[in-house]
Amino acid sequence: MNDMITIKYFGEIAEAINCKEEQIAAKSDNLSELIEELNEKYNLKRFPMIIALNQNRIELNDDITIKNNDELAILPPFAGG
Amino acid sequence: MNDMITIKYFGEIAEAINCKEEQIAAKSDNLSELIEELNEKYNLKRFPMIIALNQNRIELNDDITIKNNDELAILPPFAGG
Amino acid sequence: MKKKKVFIKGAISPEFISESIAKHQSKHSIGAHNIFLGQVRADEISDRTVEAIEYSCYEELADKKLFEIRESTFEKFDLTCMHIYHSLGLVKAGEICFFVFVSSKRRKEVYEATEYVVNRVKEDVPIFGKEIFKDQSHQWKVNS
Amino acid sequence: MKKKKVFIKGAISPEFISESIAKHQSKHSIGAHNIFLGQVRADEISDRTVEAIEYSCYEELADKKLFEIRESTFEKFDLTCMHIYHSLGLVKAGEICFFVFVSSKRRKEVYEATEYVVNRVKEDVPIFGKEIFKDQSHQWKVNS
Repeated sequence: MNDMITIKYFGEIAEAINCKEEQIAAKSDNLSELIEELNEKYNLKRFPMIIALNQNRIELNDDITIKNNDELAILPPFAGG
Repeated sequence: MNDMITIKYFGEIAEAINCKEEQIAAKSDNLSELIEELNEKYNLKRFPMIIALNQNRIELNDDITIKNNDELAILPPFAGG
Repeated sequence: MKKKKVFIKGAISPEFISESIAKHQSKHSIGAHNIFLGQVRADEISDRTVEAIEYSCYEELADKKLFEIRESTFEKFDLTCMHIYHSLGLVKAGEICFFVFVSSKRRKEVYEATEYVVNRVKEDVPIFGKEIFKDQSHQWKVNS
Repeated sequence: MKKKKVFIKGAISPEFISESIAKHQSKHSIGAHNIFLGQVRADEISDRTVEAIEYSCYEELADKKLFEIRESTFEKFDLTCMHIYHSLGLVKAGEICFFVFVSSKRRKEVYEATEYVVNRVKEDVPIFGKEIFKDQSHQWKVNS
């Protein structure tokens, strides 16, 4: 374990947790567990959010394995235009 | 009778008959008869055409009376845009 | 019947379009603009290539029809502004001859409003176009 | 994946739009352009008035989504050209933040193509907007 994962936060979420990007050593190679870890740290559940792993949008209930150097993005709903 | 009518021609029709505007003394106060008179003069039947009397589009089969100083327009199909 | 300036001598320049856009920047309730531009195509018709279109119109009837189109467009759609411009005289291939500009609070209706205005102008406004070919021969434009 | 320039720092100026139009005048097969412009509204939200929107995005994912939108737009519609521009950073009320430009031989499909591109960008491209009020407070923009 202890893969290094880059995590990027955007918009309202980045503002609320006061962090745009961080690198963390994941305790598990399961994405859901990593997100649960971030939830506990930042109380992310108060936000509607969209998840992207290595620039691919994913569903949280997917059983996804993360690996070293992956980039995870935590995004609020899109508001372009 | 002998009302003076202004007749305007546009586009392909004006080009073909070599006339953009003329004033004629109508022999009858019936529009269809006036148009028949113009048909004979210019062979207008070779053109698809739209008729406007005093800036109102009209149907040729309407029974319309013309009066002195009326403006009749003989228009080819519209081609704006 | 309030008459709005619609007809422009020659081509409609990109600068004219940007000035129209700039004029709407003081209207802070507008959220969406939609613009239609008609550009003269260098169509090939039986081996001849269109070089320009020369537009003419029956202006008195055109003004009347344009007024009706304005009225019914504002009745049908929830718009802040609507402008129509059309060239008269010579417009070369690649140049713009028709400019419809629709603005609204929200984007929802602008596309349909633009299409409605474009179609009404093509169908109801007495404008005629002489397609002039490179060899200086010509034929009269027919809308399909 | 060919990357096209989409993001513009600050507002999209009317001059930028007219230059884009002018660039298409050498394409003599184009008969119709359709342009969508998104303009920042000075909305009033519980007694505060929006003065500007500050846009940010997740650029790597945005580029990927914009590429997909381009591909599927050209698949769905018979277009000659299509361009998308969106502001990043501060755009004041009345200024333009979003510019979609679609060109085709004939007018028929351009309206629907523009609407499709606008909707896809709003739904799929990770762009975020901070609505800044006159009193310098702010809230995060939510698309309706």
